[in-house]
Amino acid sequence: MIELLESLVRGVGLGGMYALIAVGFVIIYRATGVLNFAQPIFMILGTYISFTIVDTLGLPFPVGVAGAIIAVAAIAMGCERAVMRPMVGRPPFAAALVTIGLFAAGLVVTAKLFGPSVITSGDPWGLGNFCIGGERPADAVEIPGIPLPCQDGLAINYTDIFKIVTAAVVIGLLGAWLARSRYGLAMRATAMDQEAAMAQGISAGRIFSLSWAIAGALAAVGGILVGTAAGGVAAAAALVALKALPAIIIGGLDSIKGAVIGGLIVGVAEALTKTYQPDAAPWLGANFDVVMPYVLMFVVLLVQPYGLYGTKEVQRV
Amino acid sequence: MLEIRSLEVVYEDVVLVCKGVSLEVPADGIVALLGANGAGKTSTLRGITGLLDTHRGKITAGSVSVDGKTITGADPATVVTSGISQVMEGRRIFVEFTIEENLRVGAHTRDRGSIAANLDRVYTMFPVLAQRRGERAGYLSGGEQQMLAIGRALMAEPKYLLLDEPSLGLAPLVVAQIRDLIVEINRAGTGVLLVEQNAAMALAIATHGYVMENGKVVLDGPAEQLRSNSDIQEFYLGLGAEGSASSYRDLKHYKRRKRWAS
Amino acid sequence: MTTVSNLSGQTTPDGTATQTKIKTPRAVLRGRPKVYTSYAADQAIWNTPAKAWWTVGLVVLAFAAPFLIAKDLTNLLALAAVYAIGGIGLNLLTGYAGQISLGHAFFVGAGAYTAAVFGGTETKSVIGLGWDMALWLPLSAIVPGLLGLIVAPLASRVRGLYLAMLTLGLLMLGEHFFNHWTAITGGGGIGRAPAEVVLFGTDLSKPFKVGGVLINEQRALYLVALVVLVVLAIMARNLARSKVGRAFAAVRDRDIAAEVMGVPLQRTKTLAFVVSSAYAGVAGGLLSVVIGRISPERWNLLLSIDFLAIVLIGGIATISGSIMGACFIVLLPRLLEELTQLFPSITSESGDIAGMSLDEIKTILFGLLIVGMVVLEPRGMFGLWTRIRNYFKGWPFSY
Amino acid sequence: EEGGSDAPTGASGPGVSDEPCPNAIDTNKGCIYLGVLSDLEGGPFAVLGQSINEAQLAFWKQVNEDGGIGDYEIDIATNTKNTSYDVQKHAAAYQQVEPNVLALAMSLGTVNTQAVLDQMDTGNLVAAAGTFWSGWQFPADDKGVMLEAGYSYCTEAVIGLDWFASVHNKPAKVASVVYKGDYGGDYAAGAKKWVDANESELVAEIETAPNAIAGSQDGPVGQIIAAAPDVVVLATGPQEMAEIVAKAAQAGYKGRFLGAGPTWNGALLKTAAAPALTALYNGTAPMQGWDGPSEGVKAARDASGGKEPANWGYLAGWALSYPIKSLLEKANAEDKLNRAGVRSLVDGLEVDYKGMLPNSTFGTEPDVTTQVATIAVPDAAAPLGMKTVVDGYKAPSLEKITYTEPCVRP
Amino acid sequence: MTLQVDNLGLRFGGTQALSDVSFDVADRELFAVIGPNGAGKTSIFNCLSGVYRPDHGSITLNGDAVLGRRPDAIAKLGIARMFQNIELFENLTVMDNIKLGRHIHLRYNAFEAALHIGRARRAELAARRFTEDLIDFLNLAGVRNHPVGMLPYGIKKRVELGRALAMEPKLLLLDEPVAGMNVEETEDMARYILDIRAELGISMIMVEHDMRLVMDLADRIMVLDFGRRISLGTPAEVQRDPAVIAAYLGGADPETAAADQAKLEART
Ligand SMILES: Nc1ncnc2c1ncn2[C@@H]1O[C@H](COP(=O)(O)OP(=O)(O)OP(=O)(O)O)[C@@H](O)[C@H]1O
Ligand SMILES: Nc1ncnc2c1ncn2[C@@H]1O[C@H](COP(=O)(O)OP(=O)(O)OP(=O)(O)O)[C@@H](O)[C@H]1O
Ligand SMILES: [Mg+2]
Ligand SMILES: [Mg+2]
Repeated sequence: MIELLESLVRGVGLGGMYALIAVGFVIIYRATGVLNFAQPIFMILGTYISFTIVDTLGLPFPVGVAGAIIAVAAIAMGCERAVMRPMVGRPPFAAALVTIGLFAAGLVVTAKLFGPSVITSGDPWGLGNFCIGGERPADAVEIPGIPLPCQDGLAINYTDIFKIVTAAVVIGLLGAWLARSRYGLAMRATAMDQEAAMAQGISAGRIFSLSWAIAGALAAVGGILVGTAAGGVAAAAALVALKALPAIIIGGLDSIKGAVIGGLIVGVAEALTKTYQPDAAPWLGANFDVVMPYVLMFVVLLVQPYGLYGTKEVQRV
Repeated sequence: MLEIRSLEVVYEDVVLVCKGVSLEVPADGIVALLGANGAGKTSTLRGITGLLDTHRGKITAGSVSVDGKTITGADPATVVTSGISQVMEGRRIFVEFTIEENLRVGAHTRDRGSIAANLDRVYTMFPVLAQRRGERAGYLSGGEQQMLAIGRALMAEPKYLLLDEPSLGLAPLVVAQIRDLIVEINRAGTGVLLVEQNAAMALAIATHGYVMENGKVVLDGPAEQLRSNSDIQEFYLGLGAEGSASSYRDLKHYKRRKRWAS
Repeated sequence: MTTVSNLSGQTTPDGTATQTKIKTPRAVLRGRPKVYTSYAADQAIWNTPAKAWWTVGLVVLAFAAPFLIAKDLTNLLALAAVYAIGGIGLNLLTGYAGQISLGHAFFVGAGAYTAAVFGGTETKSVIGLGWDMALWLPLSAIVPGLLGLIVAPLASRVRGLYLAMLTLGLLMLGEHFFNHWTAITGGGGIGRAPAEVVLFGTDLSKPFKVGGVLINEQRALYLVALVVLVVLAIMARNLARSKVGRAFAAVRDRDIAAEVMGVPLQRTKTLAFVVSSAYAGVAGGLLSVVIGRISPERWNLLLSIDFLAIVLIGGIATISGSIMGACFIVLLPRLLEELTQLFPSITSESGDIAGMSLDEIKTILFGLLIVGMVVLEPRGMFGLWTRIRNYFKGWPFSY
Repeated sequence: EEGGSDAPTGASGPGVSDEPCPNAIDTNKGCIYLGVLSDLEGGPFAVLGQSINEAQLAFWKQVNEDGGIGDYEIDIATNTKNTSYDVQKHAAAYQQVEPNVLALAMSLGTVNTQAVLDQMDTGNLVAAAGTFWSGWQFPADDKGVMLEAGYSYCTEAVIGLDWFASVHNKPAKVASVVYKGDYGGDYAAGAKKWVDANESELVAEIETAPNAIAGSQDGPVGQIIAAAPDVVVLATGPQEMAEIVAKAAQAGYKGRFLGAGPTWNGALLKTAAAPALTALYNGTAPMQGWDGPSEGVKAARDASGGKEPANWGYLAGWALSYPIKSLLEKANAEDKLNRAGVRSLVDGLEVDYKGMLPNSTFGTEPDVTTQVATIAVPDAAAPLGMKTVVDGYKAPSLEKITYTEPCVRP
Repeated sequence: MTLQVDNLGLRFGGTQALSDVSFDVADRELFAVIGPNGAGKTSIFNCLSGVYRPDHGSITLNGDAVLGRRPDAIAKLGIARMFQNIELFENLTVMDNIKLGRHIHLRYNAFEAALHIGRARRAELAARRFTEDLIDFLNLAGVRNHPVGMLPYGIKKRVELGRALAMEPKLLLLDEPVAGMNVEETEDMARYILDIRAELGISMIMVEHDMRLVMDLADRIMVLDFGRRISLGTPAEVQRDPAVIAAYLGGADPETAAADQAKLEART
């Protein structure tokens, strides 16, 4: 039971992180019709910038978070302006390929930034946790900096709480804003029919910049969450962002709600698979948790070809 | 006054489709723009509204101004804010949006306060839309989509409304309605530029008319004058020399074509 | 029922297309006049002498190449040929039939392992039947083709980017599968030896002579790949201009209308998947022997992306474009390398420029060139080629 | 082009030139070109590969400054190719450098190297092995062209566990957490050999994947807690190792951890896992650490100008260069500076590692009893974050195990 | 050829697109369907061509059940169609678009296609000949090799007609063939429609809002309103039907429909 609850908390934390990145993908998709494969780069840049501000410059963690968000949003906007704008109106997979090119070049640059070292985003919680319903054994040998185990209780890491709260707040605020402001509608309109949107007085360029900036900011937050890993992260951790791909398909490519739910499903499924599959179904092979989200994605697509909340394409002759 | 002076439009740097088009839409007038398919009517509208970019087109000469303010080559958002709305050729509604969302997008440049009133106005104009406001626009019938497109343009409360073939695909009754609607919109203080294949309808309500051929305005004048022009009667109104239509069943197997500019 | 031809005599005397002004595209204006004596001549692949000459010239050059260049370049050309085969396969699926696939690498891998199982040598840990290349090469098309057949029903349910992600899932599952099915793949991080290259009893890995010309392994593999490429390219081209190709395009552009015109949707998409997977399989079988060793990590997303890049850079829905695209993707890194070496001034001892090594600069440049190609020339290299060709319209070869 | 059976004499053939090297110190000398095929950018081992490469550049610069080899200086820069740890790129790069080099100063990656092994065999091209795969120790598997240094990941696990048994209690329950493949597979197989020889039990054989793929190491942590081994041997990447150690400690795991060479990264001591690592982790390495007392390590330190390298790869790159150097010296002495000649001398080649690791002789079946490891413990104050605990630790269990074929093999 | 449609019913969520619509089309008949926007005209076509599955009812063509077949099977039965909003394959040339209409008549498999031998070669040549005849017939020779995407509207419509004719259908469905066309182009289209019937004997169902065209050409007219059949008869009968005038022609509202009505009356 405790094992299950702990897995669930971890899974929800992970899911929140995936949801943030997934929403980033969805925002860009909804506004421009492009699946942005450069999202991983923005994410890991978030980790790096936060690390630099907190660890190298010695500033407080919230400053690191804010700095990372602003910087990555700006970088994302720059990328959009420089290479994505000319791709307007071209087939979606051509645009996707361009983002893949960005991704490839970005990987080299970030690998260079990281150098040989391993970094964290500078979060103040480390391995700290709290204990629900159990107690810390009195006789245990303590390793300074590592909390004592929580016997017969539920140990919950502060970083997991941080992940869950951050994801909820950020996505909640964003969702509310999109629902209330005319930009939410304008973004989707632009993706659906750019020329028609422009004819309504929507400035397509501004919408593109805005969506990339938002996605960049979300990725940066995701990167900060990724960077709370106990053992730190290297540049290759950027690839974690790709785990959001099955999430957005499960949820439906153009649905923010779907991205959140898809992210949570993927996070929880991954955590549970990690916990139970090695014993319950070892014949599926080690590391089955890596493909579990994709298996779920297949199942969802079998039933719902547009994901759980995706908009079915209107086909009418 | 919406004023277009010697407008030249070129696509892909080579295809010259508007060869110095000049026309004027008075703030209180309805102006009809007639012409065969491919004459350059839509391109002229695009030149006004700044939508040439997406078609790899450019204005190479001429000017567009609205109430004295030059908007030549301005981006579409600026054009809409300066009071010009367009009902695009082919309707171009947002198929995946609901009807109401479509209308809301039309009000993008308006502040929130005015939306409710404008929605009401459109819904009274087109009760079908009100009835189905929550449904996806893509499933509307062709004619219903046309109504939505007009409604959407009106949401921006334009001073000048450009209509590109609004009667396309509409039932006669609705065409008549739209025709009245245009008159009504015009009376309420909006200048209208009406591009139409249905010349009978357009000339019935227009104050002034232009005829385009091959990228040039080849004929223009007050509407009643055009209505009585024998060429217009034959080639745009489908009336024989005697002023009455002959049956399609009696068509000759050869054609005679009128070309003003050649 | 009377045929329409009866009607053609009754068209109006002046009934030409002057009714509305149609801009003839530059390409057509500048192209050669199209005068053919028969529809058969017009419908031929090489419907102008210039085209035929170009093709013959290129093919001759391609066959002569390995005897003119160093063996590492021969090896690179072999890779290009193999990638071209895979690229053509993906172009049929994605370019012609409009089904975006990120799973192409999976089928390439499946082809590689089919080849390895039928044509490889058995060891303690992996299966190998040691058959002749004349057997395993066709099998490396058939098995992945069948896999495509199995996948198609699910794949044809979803559209666009959903399909892209579905095929990505297929790739991930495939990788997992490859990683763990040790008897066939050798397992992750270890891999296995590919098929033996014994063609009709001749071991191509050992040098041999044909009429005094030395054929070493590189040359042999390249020539085999080239022959397979030429055959498969012609077949693809034929397919593309047949009812199958039109059906692909119809499904891509408007599937409902296509169905109403009598194109069976499911069957057409399935066919596209099967053909594309079979091409991928052949590419995989050949790729494995050109590389010399295969491990499950090889068949990953990056390989799929390479193929997508080939399709886009070469030009959507052109066969010759895919070949050009493959050359671009495979040969460009080497070309960049040679170019950087032309400027010894920037090749400092440590090889660093602005903190970047030459390799890093090369990778970034490569990425940017791909982006540049896609951004600047929507029709890909084929489009570029058409422009160049039209530019030289008055050249002696054309009439 | 193809080598004969009886090695010809004379300095000739590919990679040997009478012209001076591009950056020659003594322009009167000729040049021997060696190739490098390594992951210098873009691959999973780029960080390690770059360090190895730096060390090798420094090593051969030192050799050249010391007068080169006979009438030749050595150049490895001209024929250095990045392979991004990709088989296809490795194979292509091999074709490219092959005509220009006498031997390869580095061929990184087991699978990569195996892709071209047949060609190396027919072309008589000898290479320094950039992996510690057990197969390179068996002539039947490396065709006698690979020069490996020290031991394999397989024996590393055995040595580590023996050391563990000697300082702590002999573990009754052992678990392994490894990546799939030559590295992890070898290491896990070594652990298995050790428990078999010591009547203890391998309670969990856990296979994991890098965080970039797996997201986190919660799976292995859970399995470790459930199996409660006395010691866990790890062959993963650094972040993964640190996460496992820290999270296991946090969950109340009471045992200890032993990690293979590539699991360490000094920067880990700046992460939240640091206290757990310091308390519970020991690392093994085939050669002395940066703080090692030997002449070899001292030379490496001198060559780097006292600058601490990025990681353990630097030492590996340095040590791995000795066999090639010895081979070239021997070939020069016997006037066989050509490919076939060089290859013919591998059998029986004795290599002096200047104390970095025990001297060894090539060509024979491996004598595992002579294989030793350096055991170290995390220490933020020590170079590379690792302080040596024992140098040249000899493992008694190695005498009890059979080691007649590669521990993992395709 | 006879088409028999009985009690067709079709519902989308809250919209009853068709309710109990029955009609039949005789051999060589030019049957027109008119009605206000959203009345269900296109929906009938969609049911006939298998794009929609009606909730109930039956459709038979020469006694063969049409319902329950997939669109491609229906195409083989001999029903071809033009679409209300042009549905051409934008990236193909005019010729290839028309050739695609031959799809059901080309009998060779993918393998033969790849080798371009035997049946495949012969069939392709025959298709080309057929296509060229149609291109002549429809005056499309000048744009034969143009991708249809950039052609003007009127020409696109003609290409669509050509594509449908290439199927050698028994029944041709025309959905607003002259919408958006000027008088001149409408005349052309009318001429083609008459020729198709006269020369090829193909039965046609035409949906159109151009009353002049409908009244002039149609043998019989069915009028729909809100998915219901409100009238069926000859043009003259339908025009006099008060229900039709009220719902569609607009006679009930003399002020708004005056002009159209005047025009119509002038000719009857
Ligand atoms: N994006 C484009 N690129 C090249 N040529 C174009 C483009 N758009 C339109 N044209 C050409 O410009 C000419 C005028 O087109 P336009 O759409 O303005 O005509 P129109 O008078 O509105 O015709 P219609 O009645 O069919 O709407 C046509 O010949 C058309 O083929
Ligand atoms: N796929 C669909 N989903 C939902 N509603 C639909 C769908 N197709 C048609 N409808 C609805 O069914 C009704 C009939 O539509 P249909 O297209 O048949 O009208 P129509 O008579 O052709 O009108 P028009 O003359 O305007 O083209 C409309 O109200 C339309 O909104
Ligand atoms: Mg127009
Ligand atoms: Mg309709």
